[in-house]
Amino acid sequence: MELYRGSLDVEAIFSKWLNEEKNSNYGAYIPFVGTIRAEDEIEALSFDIYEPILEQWFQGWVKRAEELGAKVKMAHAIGDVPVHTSSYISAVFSPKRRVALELIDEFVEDFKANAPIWKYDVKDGKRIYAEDRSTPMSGSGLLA
Amino acid sequence: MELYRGSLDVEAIFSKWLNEEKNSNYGAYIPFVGTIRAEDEIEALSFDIYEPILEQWFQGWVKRAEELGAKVKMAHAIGDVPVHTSSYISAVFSPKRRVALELIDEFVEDFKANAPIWKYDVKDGKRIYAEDRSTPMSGSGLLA
Amino acid sequence: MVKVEFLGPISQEVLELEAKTLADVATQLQNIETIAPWLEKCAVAVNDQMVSDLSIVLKSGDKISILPPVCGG
Amino acid sequence: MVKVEFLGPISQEVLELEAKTLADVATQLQNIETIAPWLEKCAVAVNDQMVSDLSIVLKSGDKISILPPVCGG
Repeated sequence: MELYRGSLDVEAIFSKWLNEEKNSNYGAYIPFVGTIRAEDEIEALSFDIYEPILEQWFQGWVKRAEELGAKVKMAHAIGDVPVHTSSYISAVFSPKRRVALELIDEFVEDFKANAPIWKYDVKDGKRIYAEDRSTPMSGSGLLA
Repeated sequence: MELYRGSLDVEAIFSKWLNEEKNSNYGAYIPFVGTIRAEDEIEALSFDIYEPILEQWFQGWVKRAEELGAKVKMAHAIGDVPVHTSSYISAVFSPKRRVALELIDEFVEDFKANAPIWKYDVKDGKRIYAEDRSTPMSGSGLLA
Repeated sequence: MVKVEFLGPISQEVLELEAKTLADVATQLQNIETIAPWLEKCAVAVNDQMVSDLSIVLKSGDKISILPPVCGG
Repeated sequence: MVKVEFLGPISQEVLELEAKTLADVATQLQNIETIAPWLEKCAVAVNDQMVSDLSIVLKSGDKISILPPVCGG
């Protein structure tokens, strides 16, 4: 897992991961590259991350992938990420394509639902919590 | 659609596509990178392609993707591709992740089933048709 | 004393509370006007482990994290 | 005369045949010992369009392609 301040260098991360697994004999490599869309007059999105629990969440997926003979990787931005640049890349490597295609879907969806990351719109330099687009993590409401 | 003689330059193709869509305001970019696995003592795989029908097949997917607000791209190798190098890359760009995740799966699976490409194992410099791993295209048996 | 920290968009400094179980923490947080509305949609971790049981026994120095709705990517 | 070309692993040069419909082509190919076993698993294109109907009427110069099982990627 890799966290970077500001926009991700997509080409560098793609190549780094490709080269890390160059000789691992995987047949399929599927990265998912998330890019900030220009919409609602935002200048950027901004992210807070709680790293200890993100790391645990990620290690759960490392184990899950291992059981399938596969490998997962992930990079995310912290702080402001201007529109048309990238905040998030995840990837699956696997010997066979079916495992890779299914795993990248589940990995990205679970990331959206359960990774401890908070998103803010940046407008006129102000940070506004993206409440309408956020999802309560599983187990929410325990203290209510 | 891009056809290359021999192994694909994965990093160059990934970056080229990324840059082509840099300002298209897509939120998700999912490439699928296929790499030749070392197995069964092969030195390489080798590919024949019938381009006119591959181009038509691909244009069908371009249209399909367009209807979903998405874009597909594809590159494939012709001739010999040594183990641990890449023969095939396809990709989907889309505003939203669900469309991209579903489309890359369908696109890659239909490619496997219906793209007019023939695969050969290369062993001791000899080309052996990979009959056991090949699939009859839809509509097969018409002349039997 | 246990520490309660509020993550992401919740504007609340770390609190120090007396609490024997997570249920004690719940009761106290429900009484804080600015925090109560968040509780319905927040998940909870104790010492960085996600938890789902109010009867968990706490010891002095434990760290409780309150995690509001997320949206990575 | 129509031209029949065999793609990928089928070792057969282009054939020139007299045929009014695709059914005529089928009959003639079924009689070629080295080709007949392929037909069950081959798809067919006429002038680079995939086809699924034996009654298609052919004209002189049409190109018929025989496509054996595929495996790209």
